[in-house]
Amino acid sequence: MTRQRNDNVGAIGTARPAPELEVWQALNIALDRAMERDSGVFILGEDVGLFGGSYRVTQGLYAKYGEWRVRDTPISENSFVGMGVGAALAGGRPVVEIMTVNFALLALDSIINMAAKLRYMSGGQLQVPLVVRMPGGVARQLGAQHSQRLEHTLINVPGLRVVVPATAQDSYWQLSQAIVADDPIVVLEHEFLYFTKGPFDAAAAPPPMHAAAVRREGRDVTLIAWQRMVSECMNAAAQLSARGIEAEVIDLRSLRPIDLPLLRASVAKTHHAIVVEEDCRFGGAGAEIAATLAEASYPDLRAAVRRVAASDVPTPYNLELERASIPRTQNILDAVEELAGSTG
Amino acid sequence: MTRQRNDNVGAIGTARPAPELEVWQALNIALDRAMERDSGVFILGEDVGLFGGSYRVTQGLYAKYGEWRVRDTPISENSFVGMGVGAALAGGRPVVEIMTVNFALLALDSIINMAAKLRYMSGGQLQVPLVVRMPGGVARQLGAQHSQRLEHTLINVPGLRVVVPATAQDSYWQLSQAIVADDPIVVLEHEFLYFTKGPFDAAAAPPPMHAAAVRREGRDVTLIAWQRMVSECMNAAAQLSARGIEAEVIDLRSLRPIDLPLLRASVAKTHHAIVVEEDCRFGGAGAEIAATLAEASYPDLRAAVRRVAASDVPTPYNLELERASIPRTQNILDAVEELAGSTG
Amino acid sequence: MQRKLAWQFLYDMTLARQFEQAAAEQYTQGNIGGFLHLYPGEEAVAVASLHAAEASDYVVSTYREHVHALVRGVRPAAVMAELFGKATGCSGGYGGSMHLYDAEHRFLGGYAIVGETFAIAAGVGYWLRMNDLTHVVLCYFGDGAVNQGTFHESLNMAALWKLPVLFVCENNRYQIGTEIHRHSAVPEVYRRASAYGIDSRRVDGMDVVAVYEATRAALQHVRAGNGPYLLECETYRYRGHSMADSGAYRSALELAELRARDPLDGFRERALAEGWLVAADCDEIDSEIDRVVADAVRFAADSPQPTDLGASVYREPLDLYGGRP
Amino acid sequence: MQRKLAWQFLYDMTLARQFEQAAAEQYTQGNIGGFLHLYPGEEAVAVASLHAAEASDYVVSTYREHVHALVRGVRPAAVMAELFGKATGCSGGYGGSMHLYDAEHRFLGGYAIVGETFAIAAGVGYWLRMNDLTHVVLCYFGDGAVNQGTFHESLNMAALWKLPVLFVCENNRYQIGTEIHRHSAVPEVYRRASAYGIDSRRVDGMDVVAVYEATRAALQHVRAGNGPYLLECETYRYRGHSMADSGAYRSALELAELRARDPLDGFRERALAEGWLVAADCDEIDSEIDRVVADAVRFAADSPQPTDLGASVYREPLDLYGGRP
Ligand SMILES: Cc1ncc(C[n+]2csc(CCOP(=O)(O)OP(=O)(O)O)c2C)c(N)n1
Ligand SMILES: Cc1ncc(C[n+]2csc(CCOP(=O)(O)OP(=O)(O)O)c2C)c(N)n1
Ligand SMILES: [Mg+2]
Ligand SMILES: [Mg+2]
Repeated sequence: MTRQRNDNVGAIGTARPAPELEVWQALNIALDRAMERDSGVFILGEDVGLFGGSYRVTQGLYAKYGEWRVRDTPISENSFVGMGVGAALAGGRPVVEIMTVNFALLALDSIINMAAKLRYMSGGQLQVPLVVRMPGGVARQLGAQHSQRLEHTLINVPGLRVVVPATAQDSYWQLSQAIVADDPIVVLEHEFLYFTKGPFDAAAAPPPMHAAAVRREGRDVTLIAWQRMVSECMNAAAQLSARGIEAEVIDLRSLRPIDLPLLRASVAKTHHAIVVEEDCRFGGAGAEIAATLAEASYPDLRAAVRRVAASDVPTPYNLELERASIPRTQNILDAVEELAGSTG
Repeated sequence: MTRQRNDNVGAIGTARPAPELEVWQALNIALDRAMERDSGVFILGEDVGLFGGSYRVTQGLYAKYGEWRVRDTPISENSFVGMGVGAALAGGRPVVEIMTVNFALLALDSIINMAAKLRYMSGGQLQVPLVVRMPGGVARQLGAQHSQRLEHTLINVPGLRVVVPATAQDSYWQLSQAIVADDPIVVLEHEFLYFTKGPFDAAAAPPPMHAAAVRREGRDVTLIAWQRMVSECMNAAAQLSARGIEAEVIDLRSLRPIDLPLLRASVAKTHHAIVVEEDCRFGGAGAEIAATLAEASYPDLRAAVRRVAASDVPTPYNLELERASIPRTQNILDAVEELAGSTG
Repeated sequence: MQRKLAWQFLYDMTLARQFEQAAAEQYTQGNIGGFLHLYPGEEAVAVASLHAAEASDYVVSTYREHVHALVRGVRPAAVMAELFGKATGCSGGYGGSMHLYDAEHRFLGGYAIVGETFAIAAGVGYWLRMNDLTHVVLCYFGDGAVNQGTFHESLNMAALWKLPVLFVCENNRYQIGTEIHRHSAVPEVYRRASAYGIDSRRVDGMDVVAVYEATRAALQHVRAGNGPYLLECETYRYRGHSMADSGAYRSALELAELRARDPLDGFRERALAEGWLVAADCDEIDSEIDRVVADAVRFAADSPQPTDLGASVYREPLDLYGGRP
Repeated sequence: MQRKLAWQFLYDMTLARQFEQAAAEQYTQGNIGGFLHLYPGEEAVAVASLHAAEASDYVVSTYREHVHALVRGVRPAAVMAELFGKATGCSGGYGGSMHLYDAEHRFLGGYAIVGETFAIAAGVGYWLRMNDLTHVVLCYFGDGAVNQGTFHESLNMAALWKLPVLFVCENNRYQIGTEIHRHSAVPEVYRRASAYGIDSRRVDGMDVVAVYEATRAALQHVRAGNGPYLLECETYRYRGHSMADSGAYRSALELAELRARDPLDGFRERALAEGWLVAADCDEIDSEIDRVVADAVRFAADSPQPTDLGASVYREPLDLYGGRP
């Protein structure tokens, strides 16, 4: 992600030179500022305190804010997320860290059946200003039980919002926005991106939390991605450019809601779209994006919306197979080529 | 569903008159026969035994097979599904009933991280011939926590198969097939369909477990649905016929895998497709079907694949709002009309 | 016992009994839909324990929670209207019988997935303790709920951090059709608290006075900063699990035995015998309740339906395809 | 003690120690990827308890399971090859360190989500009991796993139906960086079994003889049809939680104190002192293990990669868009 241009159309003004930060640092700053600003903000999670967080995101906060506001929990995912719901009902602003998305399978009742539904079920009386942060994605050789992506499950849930920051700047912005928002919001982080660097300006005005960003402009094909796949698309775009094909790369930034206007505008220009996702193809979040775009932009499209996605297998431990299981730049290039072939 | 024609193309031969059975009875017979045939088949679940099952599906089996083969469990969903996985590893053929799909949110780790992945993670050494049966869908005024549909979550899981029988005959066939299969299979039943009647012939040769069925032939538009939405489509088709539009209605019967060849063949004829689903639109299983079909049948399509789905809200308790939240015949008619409008 | 408290006990238990009776009738007439779980037989538990609590304490309950809401002060009309799914219901008609809420009365529901209440209560307790507030959370649950993983997880955390939660078990012996000795290896629920070092005791849940005293002592323990407490109330539901269940798995003998210990009848007799109340009080209460319940039904029947399907899914309306805000 | 058993204890503990040391080195060299959780310090638990069991018993373990696999009889070469992700690994290179399996040795894994082992073990136990088989399931888990809901749910069911499961807690005091008194309200794990009426005891997990004897007694209890048993072994891991963790949250004092009670050194001394073994035995074992471990590493390094990405997702290859079979 380091090399990626940060030319979000309109929303992000980064004219002045900005320092570089790693994603985990940006998240850490977002938490620190939110906790400084609002004494109702507190953190719950496994090893978030004394240990400083498995991916360093909560580093230093235990020393600064003490054990009540940075609480190390037992391995009790469903209940400590449920506690976040309870505390939010009572007026708190809990930020719950699930160590990785893989363990969220144990906590889905609290997220889906409680956090997301309580406002509605109570006729609007109650609110659940809860943030659930968790890293997911295919990291490196963590095996099938630790390489889960859960986007498809979470985006279907009325009452939830789901954001997927890819850069340090977006991580800071979107986590900060999520904490002050009054809805339950899942911030999906990516294990592979925590230690990637990017420009960072704490003072810059954020775009809307759910707006997508054009990371690269192009006229021939729209590549739609999020998180780790954005840099794969940027790489593909660079290679395509050498062949005279200009790809527009869109970083979705949010999976519920999605920024369809931006996607449509792009497709109106390029007439071709490919959704690139790290999750397994069958039933992945990309299906929603592809299906919606194919319907909404039907007259503008000169070919079917394609999907480049992971193989429909549990993630293998073996490194070569693992690499082969998720999309890489070459798969995107192939898809663009096929697309070019199919439209002549 | 009672009035629906049972004209599955090819697969189902119902020339001789068949008795009518309710869906729960067909499931009950499937269980009974499987247990008679194979002493390794046993049932775990809440109130499946003495009580006879919340929807009567296991009625009589406790008396016939005893407590070890029809086991009433405590309210411990994640663990009793996990026990099913363990027993399957040891050679058993457990059929686990989760009282309703809503409680499956508590058991997803066992289903997704264990049942589905163990064969692969063990390099093919282990197998998990587990069946998880559970009813879902919007029944009647059960409120947001009890009206869950979980298809989108389950169909994304490599290693799982997911079937969605709508009729008594399919319920018998598919549950029977699932029990003898060596993969973990989720049989999604529908709370609203248990007490609907349909033709039943225990001796008839079943179609492949994952084959879709054409419930009504037509030349103008393909309506793709499963479970409760099949009858809505049949109703819509009848009304459309009166207006000179002949809709083909396809009952998917399976959500992982899906019978794309049948869908493509239909669209090659009708050039128009609408996916009708009971789940919320955003990120529902219908997105996969729409996206895949739009891509695979692009040259045959004369309009975008549309989706008719539930509103993106938690299911409200109020009856009128509840009705308004899920697709009805009129919504399908409207979609066909719009489709006709968009293609002229 | 003070006359006032005795009056309240009898009033609330009578209200509970009559309200549920009316709800059953309205269900049969088709005015109430979905699942309906009623409370007859268990009245002493909610009535006594909630009277022992303060108005500023929080309450978290299950799907069998009409009576908890009523005793907590939610208007019978608002509860009945909710069962009818009407806009005037305490959840605006969006929740229904299993999802009653009243923020003003700190009545936080209304949870239909067994075991959810534990974590919610622990979370509210965490918030209270983190802010040094002196309120307590009362958390109701059934004997069947004890075997859900969240019981274990939440009680451990509540004990670890000394959270101000009073766990109240409504042990009515059954998890739908499964009797307690068939679902719990240790059927004395209060004994299971020892795995977390939580103090606990068992009380006769058919005796409103006993439950009241036990709850007061338990609340004192919790309010003194000793952490959570578990109070097991042995009780019974006269009806089936819900309107869909006849309860045929129980013997007539068992039912008769428990009915003979009816909390309402028992308390009325005792209150008269002890002179806490006089016969005229009972009559007054009966006729007052008749009126209140009839009014509630009328109010519910006459109320409008909610009309906005998308209302309050989010704080502000959210266009899922709009990319904003 | 018989010479043979003493020899096996020392052999297996030495193998365990050396194998893990080699794994750490190979990890550092980049030949092993992912998470790697090692066992040094805890050897006595797996070695003693598995030697007390029968070959026909089942074993279910966690992600810290290399040693359980080795003691169970899985070839060191096959385990090391699995860590390397090779086709010759005991899971074909698909599982990795956290997912070792060997159906032949009834070694059922290898579970990386904390708490999964309880239900798997109970399920195998259910199958055994349903079929009147006399085998037992040994279920390993850490102190941190005790707070997962599945512990509670599964132990209740195991007790309720008297399933033949021996629950073996490897209490190494830490859940990653969280010490036991900060994650468990009752830090004596064995005491938590009483909530299910399960017999239990605590044993010094640094003493291989003590663990062996305790396990034999426990297995006898289980095999006699008394239902499950919980054996808590107090042990310690010398290293951090995984290769990514330095373990800096622990004091040097604590570490030194535990190292002074090293299970391997302690047993070697005792075996020599008691005359169970002679010095030559120890030398023979050491050099034999050196060879075995070196061979394992060489085998792993020389083995081929697996090549089939889609292999064995299903019993038969399944085309997700084919609608068959
Ligand atoms: C997680 C979950 N599993 C199953 C159910 C279905 N169910 C509803 S109530 C109930 C029994 C609960 O028994 P108990 O906790 O004793 O409460 P009671 O109904 O007796 O008051 C069950 C199994 C549910 N709602 N949630
Ligand atoms: C459900 C779940 N939550 C969190 C984790 C991350 N995690 C891996 S090991 C571990 C600590 C487990 O501690 P313990 O059970 O004591 O076992 P030990 O590692 O000490 O052997 C945690 C939190 C996980 N794998 N699964
Ligand atoms: Mg009960
Ligand atoms: Mg530990």
